[in-house]
Amino acid sequence: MTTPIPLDDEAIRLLRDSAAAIAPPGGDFRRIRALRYHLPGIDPAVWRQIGELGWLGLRVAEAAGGAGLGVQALCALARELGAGLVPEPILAAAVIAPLLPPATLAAVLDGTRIILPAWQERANSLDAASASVLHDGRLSAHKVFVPMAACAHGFLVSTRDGLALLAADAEGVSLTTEPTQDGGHFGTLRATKALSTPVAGALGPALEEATLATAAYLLGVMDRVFALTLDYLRTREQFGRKIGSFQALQHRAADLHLQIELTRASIDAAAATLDAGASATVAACAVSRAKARAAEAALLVTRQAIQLHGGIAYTDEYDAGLFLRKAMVLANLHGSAALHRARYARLAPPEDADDD
Amino acid sequence: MTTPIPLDDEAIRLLRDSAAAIAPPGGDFRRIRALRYHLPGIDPAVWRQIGELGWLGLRVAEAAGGAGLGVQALCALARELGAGLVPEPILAAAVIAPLLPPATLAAVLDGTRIILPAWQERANSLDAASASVLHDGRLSAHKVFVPMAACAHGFLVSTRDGLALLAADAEGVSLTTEPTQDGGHFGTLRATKALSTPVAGALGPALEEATLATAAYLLGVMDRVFALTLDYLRTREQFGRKIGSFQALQHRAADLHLQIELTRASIDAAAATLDAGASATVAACAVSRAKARAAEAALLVTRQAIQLHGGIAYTDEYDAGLFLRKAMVLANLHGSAALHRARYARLAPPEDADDD
Amino acid sequence: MTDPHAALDQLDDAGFRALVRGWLRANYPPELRNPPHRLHLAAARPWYDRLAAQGWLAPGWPREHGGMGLSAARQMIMIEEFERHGCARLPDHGIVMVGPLLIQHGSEAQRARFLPKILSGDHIWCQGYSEPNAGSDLASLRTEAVLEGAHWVVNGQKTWTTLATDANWIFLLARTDKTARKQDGISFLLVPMDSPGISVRPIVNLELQDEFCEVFFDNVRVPRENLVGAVNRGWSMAKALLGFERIFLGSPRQSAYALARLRRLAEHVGVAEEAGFIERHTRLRLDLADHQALYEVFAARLRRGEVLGAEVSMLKLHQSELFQRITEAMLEIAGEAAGLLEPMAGNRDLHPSGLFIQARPTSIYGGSNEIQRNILARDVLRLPG
Amino acid sequence: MTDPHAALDQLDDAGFRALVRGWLRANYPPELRNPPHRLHLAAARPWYDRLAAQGWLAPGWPREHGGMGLSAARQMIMIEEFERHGCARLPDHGIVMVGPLLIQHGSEAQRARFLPKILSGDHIWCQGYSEPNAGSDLASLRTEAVLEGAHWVVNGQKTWTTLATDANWIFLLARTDKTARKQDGISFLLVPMDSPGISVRPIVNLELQDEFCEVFFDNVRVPRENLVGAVNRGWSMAKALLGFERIFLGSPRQSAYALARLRRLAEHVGVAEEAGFIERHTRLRLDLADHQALYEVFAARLRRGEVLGAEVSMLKLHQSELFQRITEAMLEIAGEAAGLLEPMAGNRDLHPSGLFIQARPTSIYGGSNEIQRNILARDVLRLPG
Repeated sequence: MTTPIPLDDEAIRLLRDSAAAIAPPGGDFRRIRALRYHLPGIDPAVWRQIGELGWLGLRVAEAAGGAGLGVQALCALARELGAGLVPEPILAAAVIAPLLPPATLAAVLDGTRIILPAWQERANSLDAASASVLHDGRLSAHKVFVPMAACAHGFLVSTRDGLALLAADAEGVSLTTEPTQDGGHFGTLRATKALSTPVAGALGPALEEATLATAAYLLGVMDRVFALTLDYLRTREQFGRKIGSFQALQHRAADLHLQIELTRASIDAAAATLDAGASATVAACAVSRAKARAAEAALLVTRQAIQLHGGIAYTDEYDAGLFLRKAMVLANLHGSAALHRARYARLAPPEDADDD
Repeated sequence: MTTPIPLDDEAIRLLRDSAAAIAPPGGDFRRIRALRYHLPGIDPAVWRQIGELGWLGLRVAEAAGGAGLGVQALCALARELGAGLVPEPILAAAVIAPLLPPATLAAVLDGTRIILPAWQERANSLDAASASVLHDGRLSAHKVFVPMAACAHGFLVSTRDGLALLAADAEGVSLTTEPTQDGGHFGTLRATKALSTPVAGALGPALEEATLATAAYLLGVMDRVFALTLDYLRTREQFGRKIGSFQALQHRAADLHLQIELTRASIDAAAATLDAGASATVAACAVSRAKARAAEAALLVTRQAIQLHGGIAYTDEYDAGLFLRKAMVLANLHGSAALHRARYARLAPPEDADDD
Repeated sequence: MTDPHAALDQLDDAGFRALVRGWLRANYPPELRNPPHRLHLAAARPWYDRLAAQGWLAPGWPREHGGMGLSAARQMIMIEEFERHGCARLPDHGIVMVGPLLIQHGSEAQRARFLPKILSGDHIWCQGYSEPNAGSDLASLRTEAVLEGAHWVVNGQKTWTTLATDANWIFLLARTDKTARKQDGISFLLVPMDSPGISVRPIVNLELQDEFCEVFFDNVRVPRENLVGAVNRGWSMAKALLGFERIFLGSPRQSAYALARLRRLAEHVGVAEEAGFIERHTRLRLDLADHQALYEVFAARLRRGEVLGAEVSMLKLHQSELFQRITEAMLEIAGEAAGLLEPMAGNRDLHPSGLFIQARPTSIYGGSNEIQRNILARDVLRLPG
Repeated sequence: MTDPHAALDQLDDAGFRALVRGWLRANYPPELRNPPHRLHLAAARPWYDRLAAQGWLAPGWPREHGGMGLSAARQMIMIEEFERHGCARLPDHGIVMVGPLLIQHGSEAQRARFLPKILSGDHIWCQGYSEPNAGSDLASLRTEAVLEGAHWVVNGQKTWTTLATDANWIFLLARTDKTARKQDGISFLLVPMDSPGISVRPIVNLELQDEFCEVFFDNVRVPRENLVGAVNRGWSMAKALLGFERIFLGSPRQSAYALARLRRLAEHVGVAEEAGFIERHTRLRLDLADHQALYEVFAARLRRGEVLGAEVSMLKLHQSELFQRITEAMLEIAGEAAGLLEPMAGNRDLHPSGLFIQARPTSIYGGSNEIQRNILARDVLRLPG
């Protein structure tokens, strides 16, 4: 991989502007609602647009036809997607794109083919090391919790024998799905001696990026639902006063704001760490910190968004619930807060190293 | 032990009235302040008065010269003592009085002699099973965290060979003390082949009572400091308003009130359980529940009392700090909240027994 | 007519409790135990009918009106046993609200007309209190009733009306004097749901269930005699009706139910023996046990016939937040399954996301927890306004 | 006179940092590292003198006034290194408050008279802001100064005056116009502590230290020329002075210091390897790391020369509550030793009760956390008043 293009404020602005095409700031959620609870849960036309916007090649080197941007750019995009509750699995597709063979890559980058990672074999695990087998071009695998799997044309599958590219419609492949709270689904992928192409490279760094991008998506979820909540507090009246003038609600809002800003600082620091080419251990610690914070903060902020709205937020037609459901799905994806705290405790150096 | 006299409202009222002699409701803390940070930390004249009030025989059968009251009465008294921050180790003396031999008991009950339990051999432990030895009337022991030990004329010491009564001035006995935050002290008692009298009986039930009484004392601490805080909230003005009218402070006060009432309900239930003659396991669970709640609630309420007062409570001359220091000392005495939760988890039956 | 409940009076409390428990075992439809959602009438009807046949529909009504005439203590026992058995809540507004209202404030004619229909299950009632701009601040309600000859003409909108689609009657708070202080111009009306001008719109909630409705009133004509008690005196009647009910919002049942499922979930995902889980679970167990002790303090007062004051707000506050914390623990240990729409492994007892969402509104309905804390601060702690 | 700091300008940031770090190692009195309490002047004097001799007392003052003339970025580096080394805080009100005040608002005569004395350590200043009824609501202060001929006559009482017993000068906010809006009638006065009519009463605090004082003013006559800036304009000057300081109340130093001691305590009492402790400790570590990241966001803005807005309140809020939570964890694991007055085992690093008490006022001073949340809600989140 080449050194990513450093992210300046201008690059972030450009990304934001481009994100507005799919997830306009302050836009409504009609498209998102229409896609809920149906397979494949995404809009193919939008996916092609995503390809045109260049997001799928965001992490692919410029020489290979990508944008050559870094993790900071990935996280900036993820935040925008989260604020728009975009259901398309853009981040998962983007982080593995640099691993794909050139023959596949072109169709992926222009949005013609959707290739998603399938790495997980048990619940609540970060472990892509695998019981799946790739032997003589034949893949046998059992992968779980593949988000939005039904929209994929193929999967990049981790095995004990390296990575394998698998077509979704290959013989010996089956996919079942379970609906998720946010209106999407998890796929369970089974392959039995299915024809498959070996792919060079390791999935580890891409999974760290996916984890951090999930945290950044959750940041966007928080930003947007908090803005919605502040609007409500500023306008809704009870007992003849704006409810946002009640001090107990003001203080709660202040605490939520603090958690959101801690999340932002944590994610920004982690993205900079990854872009600076930190060691795997240092990267893992930074990512775990950010994901643990984002998961807990997102559940807190979305829960409190419901509480601060009162009854109206308990209706499905009000948007606050959409954010809660999204946080429920993403909080534990790529590892729960507890799992990441445990990883941090295992990997981080003693904290008082400089307290001599 | 005979069945204790059931505690009715009238009995509680009488106890409260008698407690007012030492710890008047709403009284000041001049006596308490004067005793702080000096040995022995108690007032011998007050101790004799305590004897006259009959408190030291509260748990001693009427036939043996006591009041024959139950654990509920003990807890009612403990609450009053806590509200008055009484430093004299009345509860420790009272719970072991029923174990004392008749020859010693009379002088204990009338307040002439102070005998305190010395059972603990390591920090943060509920274990009175012991490395101390009693052999041929000679005691070798090393006991720690004996509250207010310097005021005792003797100790009831747990050993692997049963209980032993030890005079504080016996040859081979040494006592060192460390000052505690509340102005009292912990004693470390060492006895080397000191002359000592074997005493029949087991300390276990008395220690359970002492633990619960500590919780009840903490309840009194909370009740009083919360009343002080509410008074302040009702009268202090900032920004041209009574500060008690600020909703954020109101809600915090409501939460503190809830924790105090949960503590009261927990202690009352545990005291009734003990008085009903529950098994050792059931008793231990009830006591652990109450002590865990009281310890956490007392630290919460006293901390928040400081915060709700603002700067004035950070002066030693304001009374709020006295309650904080008392909670700091008692929270972990007879086991921290964590220790009691762990004991509960170990002993309590599966919680869904009746969820068939 | 002999007193069908006379035999109950011969039992002591333990005997009565055993009788109720045994009867539930024999008679409660097993498929309805611990339903995950409020049941619609069609599903609950067998249970309604069985209670009606036994004469046990209305434990609190006096016997001369067809109730069981139980003391507060005996009612508590029934409730405890029903909760313990996991009995579904009936569409019970007629029994719990309208009956007591009419017995205390209704006319002889109203009692004769409505009480038997409630006991027979012919009239199913829903409650018209909340409005879009009158939730926590209920007294600011704006649905109005204007007297025109022999009819009240009602216009306005109610919301959060539970199971309005199942009901054939609604009891309604409406403004009948717009000039008075806001609490002083409100009256109680009894309105057939098939009156011209009423329309009902079910609201899908976060559980994707339609138990709540909006009810719209467009020049609905209600016979003058359907007003209960004195005109403009509805507010104090409504407040008094809530008195006995308030303790039940603080019942430990939901939390106990959830805590048992947290344990099962932990076993299912394999963390039940981990130190971190045990510590968190133990904290919640202790919170529940202490909540039960506090609940028992209030229940004992009810049994002694005391009226519960504002302090009972504590129970609702603590139970709802405990229930929520338990479901938050569920979500955290559930791994990816925290995001599933359906129960795990097809087992309704393993549905962390479902219980998590179900717990959300408990801190909002029945007076939000913010309101409960205001009440505690003002009416119990006497803090300045 | 040559510029003694010109050589510093030749260094890059890393070189400057290394220089500061090395100088501290060589020059900071080792027995004063991480003092458990604010030092009295007598104890801090060697450190004051060493900085003065080096010319490093006033990093932020312009060089023409004897300061180091450092950029905000360089000042941050010095502060970070001082904190990292555990340097004691000096009696620094002269340097941090009075100097900048006079440089911006003082007369030429005032600057000439006072600045050199601060740099030499001859004048030690204390701050007369808070009053018994003007704490969080400082603008309601009532100490008044009335002009009588060539003197202001001051009457009133100040409180929370840090180390007033060590100071020989006090800078004072006093009311000079009782008819104006409360913020508009306040002026800044410089008063010698040996003026007749001043009396000082030390207040013993919860740490049983006497660093705070009450200062009473009884017809204290202050020369007219000791007023700073325009009359009745003291409030805005005082507010502006606080600007650059506010970030330091949010420095991670206290929490980092406490967290290291939590770990040592856990090792001492033998719970460091228990799962429950590790989980709790890890949460606190992550909170601190994220706090450091957020602090760095604001520090970077300062380095770029930006003015920090109300949002910086977040830092103080989070740091103080994190510090408190760390010390609460200490207390919980310390066992009976949580109640000891003195450090455990004679080791100053094992003093859970001491740090616990020390953490209490951090959520009160410098604008209580309630005030900080009000500020965030109003000025950052734009919630209605």
